[in-house]
Amino acid sequence: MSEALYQSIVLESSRNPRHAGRPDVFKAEGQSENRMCGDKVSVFFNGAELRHEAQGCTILAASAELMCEAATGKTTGEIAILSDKFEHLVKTGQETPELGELNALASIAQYPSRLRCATLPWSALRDAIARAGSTGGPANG
Amino acid sequence: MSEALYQSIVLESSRNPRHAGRPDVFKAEGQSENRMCGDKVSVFFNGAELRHEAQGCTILAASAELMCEAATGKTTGEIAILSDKFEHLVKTGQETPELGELNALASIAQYPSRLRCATLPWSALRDAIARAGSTGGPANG
Amino acid sequence: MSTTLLPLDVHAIRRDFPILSQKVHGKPFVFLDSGASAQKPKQVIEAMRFVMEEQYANVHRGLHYMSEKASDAYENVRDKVAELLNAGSREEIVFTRNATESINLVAYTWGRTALKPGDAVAVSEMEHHANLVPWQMLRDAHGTELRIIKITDSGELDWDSLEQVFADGKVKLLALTHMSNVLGTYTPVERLAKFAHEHGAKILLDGSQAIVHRAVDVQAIDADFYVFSGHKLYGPTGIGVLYAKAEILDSMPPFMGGGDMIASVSYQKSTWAKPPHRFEAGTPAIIETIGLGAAIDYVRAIGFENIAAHEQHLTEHALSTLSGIEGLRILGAAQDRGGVISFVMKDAHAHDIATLLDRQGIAVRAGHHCAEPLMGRLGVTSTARATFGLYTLPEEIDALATGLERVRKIFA
Amino acid sequence: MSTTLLPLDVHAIRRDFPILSQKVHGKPFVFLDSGASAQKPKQVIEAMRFVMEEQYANVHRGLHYMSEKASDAYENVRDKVAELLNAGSREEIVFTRNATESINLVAYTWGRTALKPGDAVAVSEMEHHANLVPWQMLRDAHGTELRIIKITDSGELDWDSLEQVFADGKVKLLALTHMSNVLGTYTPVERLAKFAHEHGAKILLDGSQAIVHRAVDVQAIDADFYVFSGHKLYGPTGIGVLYAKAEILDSMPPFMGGGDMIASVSYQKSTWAKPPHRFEAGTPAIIETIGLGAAIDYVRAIGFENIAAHEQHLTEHALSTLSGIEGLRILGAAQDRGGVISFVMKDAHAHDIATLLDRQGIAVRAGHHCAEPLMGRLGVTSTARATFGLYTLPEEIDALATGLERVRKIFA
Ligand SMILES: Cc1ncc(COP(=O)(O)O)c(C=O)c1O
Ligand SMILES: Cc1ncc(COP(=O)(O)O)c(C=O)c1O
Repeated sequence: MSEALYQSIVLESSRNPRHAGRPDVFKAEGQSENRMCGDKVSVFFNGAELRHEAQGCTILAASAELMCEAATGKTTGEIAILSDKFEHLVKTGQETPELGELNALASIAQYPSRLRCATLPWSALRDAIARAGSTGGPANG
Repeated sequence: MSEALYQSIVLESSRNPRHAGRPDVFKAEGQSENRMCGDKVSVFFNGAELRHEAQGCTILAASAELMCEAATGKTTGEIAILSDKFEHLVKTGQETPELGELNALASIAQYPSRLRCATLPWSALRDAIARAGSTGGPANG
Repeated sequence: MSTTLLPLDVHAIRRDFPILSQKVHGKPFVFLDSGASAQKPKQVIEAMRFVMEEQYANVHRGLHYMSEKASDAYENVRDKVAELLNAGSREEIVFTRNATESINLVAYTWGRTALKPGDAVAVSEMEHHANLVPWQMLRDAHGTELRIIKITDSGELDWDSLEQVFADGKVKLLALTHMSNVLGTYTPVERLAKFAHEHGAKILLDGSQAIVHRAVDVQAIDADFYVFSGHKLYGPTGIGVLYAKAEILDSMPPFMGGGDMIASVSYQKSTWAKPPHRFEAGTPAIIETIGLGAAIDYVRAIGFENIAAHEQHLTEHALSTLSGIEGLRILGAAQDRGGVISFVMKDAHAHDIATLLDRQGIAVRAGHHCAEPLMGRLGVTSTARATFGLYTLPEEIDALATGLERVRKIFA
Repeated sequence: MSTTLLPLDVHAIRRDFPILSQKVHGKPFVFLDSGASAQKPKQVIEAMRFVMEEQYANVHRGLHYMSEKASDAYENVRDKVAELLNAGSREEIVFTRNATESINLVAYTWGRTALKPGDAVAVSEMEHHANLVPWQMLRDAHGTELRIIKITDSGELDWDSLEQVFADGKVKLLALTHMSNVLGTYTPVERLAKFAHEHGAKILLDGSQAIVHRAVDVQAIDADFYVFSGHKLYGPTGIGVLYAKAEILDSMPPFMGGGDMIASVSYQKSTWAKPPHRFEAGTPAIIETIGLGAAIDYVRAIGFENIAAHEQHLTEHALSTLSGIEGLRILGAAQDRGGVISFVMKDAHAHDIATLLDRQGIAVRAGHHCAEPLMGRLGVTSTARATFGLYTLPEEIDALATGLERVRKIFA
């Protein structure tokens, strides 16, 4: 149905996030912004732990939350693979079991102009990982 | 016929002008230019006598010649009337006996973009008369 | 809500706009985004087709039939625009790409010659970026100051702030929107022009939104500059208008250099053509200008009195219908306001609203509407916005309300 | 002359151009003024109709179906232009109104930042005003120098003069036409780019005429800037292109301020979007850009090899046919020349020629062709000019010759 995107996992993740908020200590912060709509997201990378601060729409908030949930405990190499799979998911709408709850965002593929809402947290995460790496942090999986 | 504009009076006046060339003495010179095509005309006013220097197309040259011929010996008041009648002629294509040989230019009305070729000498003449007037010359009819 | 007593025969008008009978996601297309760009009547499409199929050539420089026809048609639109605005003469009308270019043209030419470093330009808190960024760029390049006139909480110009901004006599240009593209507020342009002139300033009005809904008389307003875009007035893209008083245009150096804007060219020195051609370098948007002419004919045939009454009717209907939706807040409450309704909803981000409405075939805009500083003033990062045109039906506003109820339920 | 062995099926092509079957003054329309602006194939007209009737809304900022469709279609043309020019990336393509605006954009932004007072810009004696006046204006505003490279009597770039102009190392920009709109001369752009780069200068090529007839590869040329207009390439008016290398565009400040060209706006400071959007302020020429896309599809489907061969064929035919006319003199005799033939006739002024031909249904241009200084160099005040497009038939050149014989008789 046409409102598939706003299914309960998405609404729930955006409303009751468990990985939201700036932590007191972190190795690196990554940021990403969508100038078209003013949405912003920060991702705080701390080796195994990830947190986010998302300012924007439901899709952004849900994507940030689902991303942190899925990427926590992964190596940067595993995160890179996950990130590629997610990109494929949101562009094609084709779900894959490895993506677990991230599959809830599959139908964003029908809304090309909203794609960046879903991918924004992932670019912030890549930014954070790059920063952690360049400052010599230990986060290389 | 379609080439009516280029009838013999027009061709003849442009080829063998009798009022062309800068005189040694004159009361005032008036100029006019068409920036679109680079055509230029100067009119030399000397009370009763008029001469012209036309650089440009056949229509311009013919119009300058026919104008000098028609306006020579006229008062500035009479010239103003003639000028209005000529303007009317080239805009409407309607000949009037008072205009004499100037009527040869009637069919310019079918060529709106060439209108200025015909009217350019007349604006140079008005310019010359204005200058003669403003320098206190005796040319007021 | 019924459609009886509409000031316009909207159903007949809608038949002129082929796109309105499209379906979107299988639903009837409800287009509430005319404020961003309006749809085009078949009269405009036909005028453009006609010139391309029957009377096209480059203008001004041609001595042949097609060029004459195209030049006449092109220049004829200058007369139509002059009439539309009641300009003093056709030479006061300059064709540009859009309102944005019109304002930039003024900033680059008049701004860099008539204004001196230290002079100030005043804009309001509710300007579109098009009427803010060019003055910032002028400030940074030329040393003028940029001052901001506050708006009240109801979304009207704050007259106290206006007076403060003008108090030291440095303001030489008041650049203001004639109608806000976010709040729908109309500004009292006659009064403002008088105020500006009494304080030794010129006034530039951004008519991008206002021109669509009201008869504009630049002489009655006593505007020094007035700008708008063709594409919001049911015309094509790629064509905009700058009106400026003749003596001001005369004093302005050219903006761009090239063909058609010169009187003569030599390597040492070129001399400029008279306005308006001085400001129209190169091959103009011939086809689009002719399209704009058809759009002007179209709206004038309907009549601005009727258009304004229709807009009033729709605006009232929208305000009353939408304010009944729980958790929805409409931004701005100006006395004199028109068919631009921005709103936010509790728990639902503007983009989510727009996406969910789109799935129901309803097109609204969401975002900062090119007015970021205004968003800050309103304490939001973005809004959803519904805007109306002369083809908008009250039923479409009802459809919006139904759609919004559905959005509310999803996010409840 | 027969039409056999034509590289193109011109008769089939002509059926795509509705205007070509018009009559002018009761005569078949012979359009030999494509160099000023080309006619439009029905594919272009149809693409514009389609967007207006079926998929129109403002681009970029919309989250609804119509806006997405229009944005996709608009941005898609950027890819088409990038392919047409073989640009390194789509981000190197900026949409403007026309070639004139493209050059002015470079002069205003790159010219006022990368060039310092005392640096020189070099142009040739055969530039269109569009590639001369902006550099004069830059000179007068910014203190750069303007240098003129001579041409030879055959109408080719004078290499000695080029070397002299560059000798002191001050020239930082070589701004040249890729094909003269008066003489038909093609300039050796690869060699010139190499020369400019070796001398520490950038090269800007005015491709307004060349793009119509030849495959252009900006990477093979190693052009820093390349500009053209849509309307000469069988596309609509109101849309032009600026190509610039990515690193150059990145370094350039914006030209106009407004919507879509910003990253963020506050009263104190705004930040600019990345190229190409940084240079596209306000609502772009959406419909016209889409029309240009259709024009590019059209010419590419025919193929530039065929188009170039056709032009070559017509040019040779014209040169041989017209040179047989008593008292007629063709201007320019470059080795590498294309379908632009300027001529003068003994005793007949160019305007009289144009008017008399028009009465026979034949459209040629007459005047200085926006190249006043070149007229001076050639020792004329104006010329008549016949230019060819992909729909031009050899028989039309024969008709021109017949028409000119008639003109000759009138003035004999
Ligand atoms: C060589 C050349 N450069 C520049 C231009 C200017 O093109 P436009 O008027 O489309 O900006 C033209 C066409 O008039 C031209 O032929
Ligand atoms: C109030 C206002 N000013 C200026 C503009 C800019 O118009 P354009 O993008 O057509 O230049 C708009 C439209 O976006 C507007 O609503």
